[in-house]
This record gives sequence, C-alpha cells and structure tokens, in this order.
Amino acid sequence: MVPRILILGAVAVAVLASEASRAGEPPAPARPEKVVLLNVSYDPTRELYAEYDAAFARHWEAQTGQKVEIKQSHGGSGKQARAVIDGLEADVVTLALAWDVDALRREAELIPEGWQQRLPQNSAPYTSTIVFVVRKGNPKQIRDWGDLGREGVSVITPNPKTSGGARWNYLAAWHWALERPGGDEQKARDFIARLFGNVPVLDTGARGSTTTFAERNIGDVLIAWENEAFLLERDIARGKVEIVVPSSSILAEPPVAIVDRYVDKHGTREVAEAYLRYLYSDEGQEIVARHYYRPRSKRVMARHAEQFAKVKLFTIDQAFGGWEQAQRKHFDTGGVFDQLYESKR
Amino acid sequence: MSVVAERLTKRFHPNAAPAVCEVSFEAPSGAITALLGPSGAGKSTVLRLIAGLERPDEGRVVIDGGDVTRRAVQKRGVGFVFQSYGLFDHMSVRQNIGFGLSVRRIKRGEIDQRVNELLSLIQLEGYGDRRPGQLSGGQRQRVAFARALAVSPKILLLDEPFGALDAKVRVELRDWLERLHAETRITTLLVTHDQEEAFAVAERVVIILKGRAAQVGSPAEVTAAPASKPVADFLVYARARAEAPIGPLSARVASGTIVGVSRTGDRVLVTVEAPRRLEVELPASRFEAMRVGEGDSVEVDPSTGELSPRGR
Amino acid sequence: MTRRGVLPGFGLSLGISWLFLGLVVLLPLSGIFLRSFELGWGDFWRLISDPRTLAALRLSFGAALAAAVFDLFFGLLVAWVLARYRFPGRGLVDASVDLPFALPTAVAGLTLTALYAPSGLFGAAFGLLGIQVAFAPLGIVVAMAFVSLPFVVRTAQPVLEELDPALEEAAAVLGATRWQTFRKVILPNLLPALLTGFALALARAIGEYGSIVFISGNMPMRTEIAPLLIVTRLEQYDYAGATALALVMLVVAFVLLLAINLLQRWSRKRHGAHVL
Amino acid sequence: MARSGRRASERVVTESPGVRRLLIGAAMVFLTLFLFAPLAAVFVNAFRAGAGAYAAAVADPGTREAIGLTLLVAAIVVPLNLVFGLAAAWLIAKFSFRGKGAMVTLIDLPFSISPVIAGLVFVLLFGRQGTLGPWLLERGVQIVFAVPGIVLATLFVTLPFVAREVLAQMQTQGSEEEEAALTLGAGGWRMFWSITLPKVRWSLLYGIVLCNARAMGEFGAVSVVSGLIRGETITVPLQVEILYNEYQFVAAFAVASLLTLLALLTLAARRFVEARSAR
Repeated sequence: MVPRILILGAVAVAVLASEASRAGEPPAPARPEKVVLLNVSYDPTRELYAEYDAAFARHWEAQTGQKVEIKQSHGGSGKQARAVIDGLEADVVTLALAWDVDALRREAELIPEGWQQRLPQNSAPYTSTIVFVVRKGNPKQIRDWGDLGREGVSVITPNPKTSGGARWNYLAAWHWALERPGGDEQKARDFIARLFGNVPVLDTGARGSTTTFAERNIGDVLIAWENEAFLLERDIARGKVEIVVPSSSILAEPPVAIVDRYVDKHGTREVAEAYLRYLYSDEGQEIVARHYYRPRSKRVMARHAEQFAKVKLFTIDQAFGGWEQAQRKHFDTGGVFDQLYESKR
Repeated sequence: MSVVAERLTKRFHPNAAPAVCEVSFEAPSGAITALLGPSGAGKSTVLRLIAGLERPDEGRVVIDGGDVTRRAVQKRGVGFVFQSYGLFDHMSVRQNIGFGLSVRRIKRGEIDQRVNELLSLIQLEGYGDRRPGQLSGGQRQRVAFARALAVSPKILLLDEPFGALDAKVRVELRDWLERLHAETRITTLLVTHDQEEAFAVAERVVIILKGRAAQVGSPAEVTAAPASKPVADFLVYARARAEAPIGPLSARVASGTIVGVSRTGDRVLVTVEAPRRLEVELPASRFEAMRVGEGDSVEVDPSTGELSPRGR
Repeated sequence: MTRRGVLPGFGLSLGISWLFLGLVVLLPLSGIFLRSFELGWGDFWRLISDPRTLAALRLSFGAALAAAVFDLFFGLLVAWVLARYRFPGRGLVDASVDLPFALPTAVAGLTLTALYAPSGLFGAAFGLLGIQVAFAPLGIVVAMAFVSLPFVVRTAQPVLEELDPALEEAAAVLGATRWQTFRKVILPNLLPALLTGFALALARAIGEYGSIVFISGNMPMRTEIAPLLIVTRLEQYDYAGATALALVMLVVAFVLLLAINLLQRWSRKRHGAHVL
Repeated sequence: MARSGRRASERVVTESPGVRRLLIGAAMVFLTLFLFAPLAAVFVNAFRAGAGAYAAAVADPGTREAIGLTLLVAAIVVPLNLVFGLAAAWLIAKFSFRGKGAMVTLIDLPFSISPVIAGLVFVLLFGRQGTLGPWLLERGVQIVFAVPGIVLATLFVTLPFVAREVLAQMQTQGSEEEEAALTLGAGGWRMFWSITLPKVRWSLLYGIVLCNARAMGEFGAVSVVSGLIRGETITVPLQVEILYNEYQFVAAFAVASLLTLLALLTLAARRFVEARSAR
C-alpha cells in the first residue's frame, strides 16, 4: 500500500510540474503561428505598455504574419529584477534603472556584459525626470528642492531601498544640494536628512506613494516621476493637484533589455529584439510621449515639446559616476541612506 | 435557628407546570430535616430557594424568625454542600476551606487556626496542601462539608451530598454526618431520594412529589400513616429499591427494557424491568428526544433516575 | 492508544502523512536552515544585530504584544457576553466573531486602511485627538489585533460555557461578592485558556503580513515589521539577510508553538476544551 | 433535572442587570467599531460609484482571469488537503508510533509561521538561485513564478485546516464502531467509507470550507512566489492589490467584496455545520 501511494504522490507532483512548462517553448525552425513574450516591468509603466503591446502586436503581425501575445508583470523595480533572477522567465525587462537591469548580469549572468550598448541611447528608449506634485494652489509655497527640507512640510516619496523611482528622487535631491553655491558633501547629507525627516510614509513602490498622496491625502508634496505627475494632474486627481518643476533635476533613463538566457530558451530572441527596437520607432515614440515619458526622437519630442517643462537636467553618469558608485555609496546596507535612518534613533 | 418555608412556588418556564408549588414546612432548630422524593420532584429547587440560589415566584423563606426572601445569597448565613461538591480545583484543600473566611478579610492566623480545626474534624489532617483532584470522592465530600462549616453558618443545606458516592462510602459518610451533627447541633436540611438515608439520619421528613410537599412528619409518622396513595406508592417503591442488593461498586447503572410508558401533562413515567421494576419520571420533551418506546433497551441510573438509550 | 494491528491503514496513512509533510513542510523549511548554516555565526550575528533588523524585530514583537494584550481584554469581554448572556442578535454576533479568520488579510488591510487613514472615518476622528493610526505603529497594532481577535474569544468562550455553575454558587454562598468570585474562582479557571488564546494571537500577530503592508507606512526603523524586512531584503538580492531574519522568526514560531501545545495540554487537563 | 433546563439569564448568581447591560453594551460597541465597521467599509467603498461600476469591475478580464486562477488553485489544493487531512487525522487519532509528537507539531507549524516565510522557503528551494531550482529549470520545470509555486505555497499555509478539524472529532469519538465493523467482517475500505467517513463528515466539511477560504484568500505567501504575470499568476487577493495600486479604488474594493462574500459564506457554513453536528 505504501509504495502505491508514494507513486500516486510522485505522479501528482509530476502533473503539477508539467503544468509549469510555459507555452511557446522549443525554438522552432519555421516561425510558429503564435508567440508569447513576457515583459517584466516596473510600476508606473502599466498604462504605457498596455497601449504599446497592442500596437506592437499589430505591427508584428502585419510584418511577419505571426501573432504575438505579450504578458505583462509590474511591481517595484528591484523586486521585479529579483524575481527574474530567481526564475521569472522574462523575455524582456523594462525596469526603472540600469542598476536593477544590471543585477541580472551581476547576480545570475542572465545577460552579458555590455548589454547597455546593444540598443541606442544607453538602451533607454525614453527618459523622464523627477518633479513635485503639490496640492491645488500650492499652499505651502513649494518652489524648489530646498523647500522640501523646510520644517512643517510633509514630503511623500517611496523607499529608495526598494523603489527604483525613489533612488532617482534621492539622487536628484542630493545633487541639487551638492551643486548649490557653497554646497558640499556634509551640507548635502544634512539636507537629505532633513528631507527624509519630513517623510511620514515611506511606501515600497512609486505607486504606493502616489496612492498615499492622492487617495489618502497625506503630505504636502509628492516627489514623483514626471509621467506619474502628469497622470495625477490630468486624470486621477484632476483639479486637486498641480505640478511644480524644480530648478534642476536628474535625467532618469529607464533602460530596457532582452534577457538572453530566457529568450534563447524560449526561442523568442527575434521577436523580443523587435519588440524593444520598435520602442525607438516613430509610432513607439509617439505612444511613449502620450504617456508622458520624454521621447528620444527629436521629431516626436518637437511635437510634444510644450507638455514637458524646461528644466536643467543632469545624468547619473555626470553627477555620480554611474550606478555602481551611486548604489554603493548611498543605498547598499550601511550606506548613506541607512546611516541617516539609523542615526535618527 | 429554625427554617420556615411558606408556600414557596417556582416556575422555570412561564407556560410549564411549576417545578415547586406552594411548598410549606418548618425545619426545627438543631435538627436534621430531610427533603425526600424521587428525581425531578423539585427537592433541590426547594433547597436552592432556601439558600437564595433561586428566587421564588411566590412565598417566603424565614430563617430564625427573620424573612430572608429578598436577602442576597451572600448574606443568608447558610452553608451549602453541592451534589457535585463545587470544590475549587485550582486551590489547595486548605485554601478551599479558608475561602469563605478570606473573602471576609479575616486575618491569616485566624484562618489557619480555623482551617486546622476543620481538617481534624473531617479527619484529613495531612491533606491540607493537596488539590481536590488528588482526593477520593469521600474525601472531597468531607472537604466540601468543612468548607461549608468554616464560615459558621446558621443552617447547613445538603443537596444529595452522597449521591455521587458508591454504596460503602455512602454509609460511612452518613454515620460521620450523624456524629458531626451530634457535635455541632446545627440546623440541617438534607435533600435525598433515598428513603433509607432519610429515615436513618433525619428527625423530620418532608416528602416532595411533583413539586408539592405531599407529607411532613417524623419518619415513624410518615411510615405509619402515608397521607395519600402517591406517598404510599413512593415509600414502597423507594424501600424496594433500598432493599434490592446493590452490586459491586461499578454497578450503578442498570440495563433493562421499557415495559410501560404513561404520560401526565408534560411529564412521562417510564417503567423499566431491569430486572427489578424501576420507575423513572422525566419531562416529556426529553423522553421524546431519546426516541425510545415500549420494548426498547435502555440504561437506568437508579441514583439519579437518568434514563439513556442503549448502544448509542 | 496502542491499537496497531486491530485497525487497518497504519502504513497507508503514515505514508501519505509523511509524504505531504515531507514535500510541503519539511523539505522547504530545511532549505532555510541549510542556507543559514552557509552563513556561519559571525555573519549571522552581524545580519541580525544591525540596527534596522533590530528595530523591525522590536516593532514586530512590541506591536504583537500590544495587540495580544488588547485582544486579551476585549476578547474576554466578548467571550463573556456571548457565553453568559442571551440578547437579541447574539447568534449573529457569535457567528461574526470568526470574520477575521475568514476574511483574506489583503481585504482586511485594504478596508482597515480606508477606515483608519487620516481621510477615513476613524482616522479623522483620531486625528481630532491628535492621534495618528494608519502609517504609524498604532495602525500596525490595530491590524494585528483585528486578525487575531478570534483566538482569545474562541479559547475563552467554551471554558466559560462549561464552567460548573456550582463553583460560582459555592463562592456566593460562602460570602464572596461577584467581583471576588470573578477574580478568585472564574479567572483562575479561565487562565490556561486565556493564555493559550494570548499565545495564539501573539504568534499570528508576529507573522502577519498581508494586512499590515497596507496600513503600516513601511518606514525603516519606525513602521517596518520583520516580515516586510524579509521581503525588502529579498528585493535587494540580499538572500543572506532575508534568510537570517527568517530563521529568527522561525525559531520564535517554534517556541510559541511549543508554549501553545503545553498550555493546551494544561487547559485540556482542566476542562477538555479544545481550540482549532 | 429541572436545573439542566435553566437558561443562563435566569441564574441568580450572576451580575446585576445594570452590569449585564453595561457589559453587553460595551461588547456590542466594541464589535461594531472594530469588526462590523471594516466589513461595512468594504461594501460602502465597492458601491461608491454605483452598481454599474461595480459590475464593470467584476467583469473586467483581469479580474475574471484572477478568479479563474484562484478557483484552479483551490480545486487542486482542497482535494490534496482532504487526502492529507484524513490520513493524518486517522493516523494520529488511532495509532501510537514514533515521531507522533513531531508530526503534530509539523502539522501545526504553518499556523504560526509568517506567510512571507512560507513564500520565501519555496523561492529558496525552487528559485534559479535555489537548491533544486537550477536542476529543475534546466529540465523546463518551472515552480516559482508559475502556477505550481502558487499551489505549493497555498498548500503549505492551508495544510493544518482539514487535519486539525477532523483530528479533533476523531479523538473525541473513539474507535469502538470501527472495531465493531471489523469484527463483523468489513474490510478496511468498507469500514472507512461506511463508518469512519460518516462519523466525521461535519468536521470534514467544515475543514474543507476553512481550507477553501484560506486557499482563495492567501496573500502573503502567494505574493512572494507569484511573479505578478497578468492573466497568468495573479490570484484574486493579488488583483485587489494591483487594482489598488492602479488607482482603481472602487474596482479594488469591488473585487475585495467578492472575497468578503466568500468569508461571510464561510461563516454561514460554520453555523450550519455546528447546528447539524449538535443534533
């Protein structure tokens, strides 16, 4: 009796396991009728990719006659990268920052060195920046970064440890403080300490922060992606909030990449590459701009120029010498950010 | 310190017949008075009405000439021994006996002295630090007595005090109770369904049938001249039971067959051949819930009158 | 209990039971232990003793303790009323006490946050008193107390129902007031069940995640509970940190489970009451 | 005998009517604020934008797919729990053997372990960086971030429910009837089907109901192993969180109200089972 039930159990496990193998797997010589792509992305791109995926599917079918279904996964950027490393078999990743994409190389060698040079513009087909969202009429008179460190101003931003967007927020603030007349490392540190001292809720992701600010009415100012700020101002909290553009901000470059290990396993390299390249096309750039991301294409940018504020932008490479250094100094365990929080005790 | 019950009446459900109906009697000072009757006759309820554990719908309770009907149970100055003992299992024997004194905020030393006296009275000197769970049934019963006596009650109320004990211990404890009473001369009311027990210890007997006091008198008077046919029937029946050989300790439950069922109002009298003839009276609703009838096998507990279907 | 040989199915049921427990519980849990052995004591200690981890553990245990104490008082009140009194709507109330067990924690978190956030009905009321609930440690306590309330009610209620009335009557006859009877007779009899309920509530509150991520605000050092820190560590590719913290939580769970088993044995010896 | 029929409110040794009313009032106020208000808030928020918005939210494809997955997971997990629960309860109630204490502890363990850890263990085991993960992934078997992972995590957290409910009843019932059946010549399965199963049917039913409610409502463990792929690995509780994060508050509460209805049904089932088994 015992062996029989063991066999039954083993069969059950095998059945469960076989369900695991996803569709569209073996690389076929001829193009199969239909192909499935998994795009693992971060929180604020939900609306963007919902539209883009449909556009790309039409484009791909027109070009090749093959149907393509794109599955989407959204979450905090770091969490998403971790899931891909742990076996969430994404064909492409479209994350919030290069550090998270690079984790696929560092932690699991899912992509090769130099992945960022495989596509134009550092593999970032669109950019964004960090702006402020304040309550209608700007009752706290918030104009620039310095106002966020003022006493009595309540600031909403997600946790830089878990949210890619929040790291852009943090670095933009840091660099502004450093570059002020008379600014130095210690002043920047003090400013960041004051700013985060004004944060009542530290959500894990950018979306959580937006919800906290817009739905729960907490905070005087939300530090947000520009696209997220537009979404708030024009759709979700229309008439209740307005956007304030600081004097300087960071050029956020959310990168995209195919995940080599997985596309080779699924036989989807061709369509995955096309999927990312299409982001750079006019149609792709147009969709990007409609969702308030800054397009790379000068032509498309010109058409939407009036919607994006003029702001002095710096890149992470210019200001911090790249992600590697920024991450190590500020966000690793025991880094500047941890020191700020731990010294508050 | 006499106890007088005057036309005591108690209903548990507004529409049902009263459990106790116009019961009147006097329990003379310093004597043992037995409330005798079959199970379910309302004896325990009468005792609880006197103690203040139930409130009467009508009638009065007079203790030592004072009307205590409206007086709270805590203030009546009675001692009560429960059928299930009601000992506090989380306290030692010593703490159990001293409980009534400690809630009166009496000094530790005085309590200890009184508890020691009582421990020797119940012949459990070495047992003070044990838990009730570590004692035998007879020992627990004596602790319950001591606990009731500790607060020097004016009257002692005993609700089937030996009901849960086997036959041998019953007789021993009954003798012990007689000696105790001889020493203390405390006015005592004893509820029992056992005629022999009642007649052996009581100077006065109140026979309670169907919630009414059917006859009051000395054992001799009651035996010589039963006041009515039901009283006579009950005495014969109870005697027959008392005289029947009681088996070994475990033989408390008898098995038998139902040979007769008769209904009166909301109560049912069931006759069981087991092999002696036993009669058990119980509420009709309970009888119906058992789904048994004439010819079915049942088990009877003669001490309590509990009837249960067999083999379920 | 030694009836092997009479009843059939020993081998079969033993096989099935260990197969499931092995595959679903033992094998996965052993993974955590194996991973933490890779760490070594020094690393383990460093990971566990960093200020943020300590703060998270302190918050988790502190808030869980507060929630369990809250449940102890209000759970006893509810159990008492349900066990002792009859009133209109009692059946409905009795049934709904289990709501937090049946309600998914995500839903609990969602709705509690809506109520206790500064813009919510209760949040606004507390705000007038200058008390912040959601996004503050108090909010965590509220969520924990909500999800674990039924434990105390359901352990205390049967004991209160089954307690021999003669005990309370004996105390009354002996002159004890109602309050003395409660303190000296009822409470000691209730104690094992109450402690069991308390320990169960504590265990549940320490591990709770779903409802708290909505309501807590998740500030490192302030409102970040230990289970969330595990998730955070995972998201930073910090497997060692996540595993070490998970191990600490596991050991705590084991200890609490042991305590609960002992308490239940004690309680059952007294009353035959059984929970879960 | 009259005493057993007495109702609690008729006790003389009890609180004064004033204290009684005060306690009942306090308990009711507490439960109203603490328990019923959150319950009501789910439905108030769900219908804030009218029944049309509610229906639209429930009919949304993402929600429908989430419901489909949740039903699938429950359909796998509940029968497995049934088999395990009966086997473990039978084993523990009827036999004594080495390792019995350990087994009881193991069955209880998922109750007291944080759901996050329940998810983590499967990532550590079946993840690409895990112990067994690389080997399995090479062979095309994906566990975490796919349906099997969700099934396993759910199985882990629901494992005690059926076993504990049935065990409690079996322990109070004893084995005389089974032994009688055997002496009358019944085989093992015959005895199981016609004696044991009917005897425990109510606790079994309740265990299943509880197990099902938890399986459909689990959030923490599932969120760690899900991977959040739209239409593929998103269960109803995760859909609630996603909708919430998409600013679709009414929709989030609408979907949450479905889970709340499931919870209320579970409570009703408990009442029903208790009423039936009390007879």
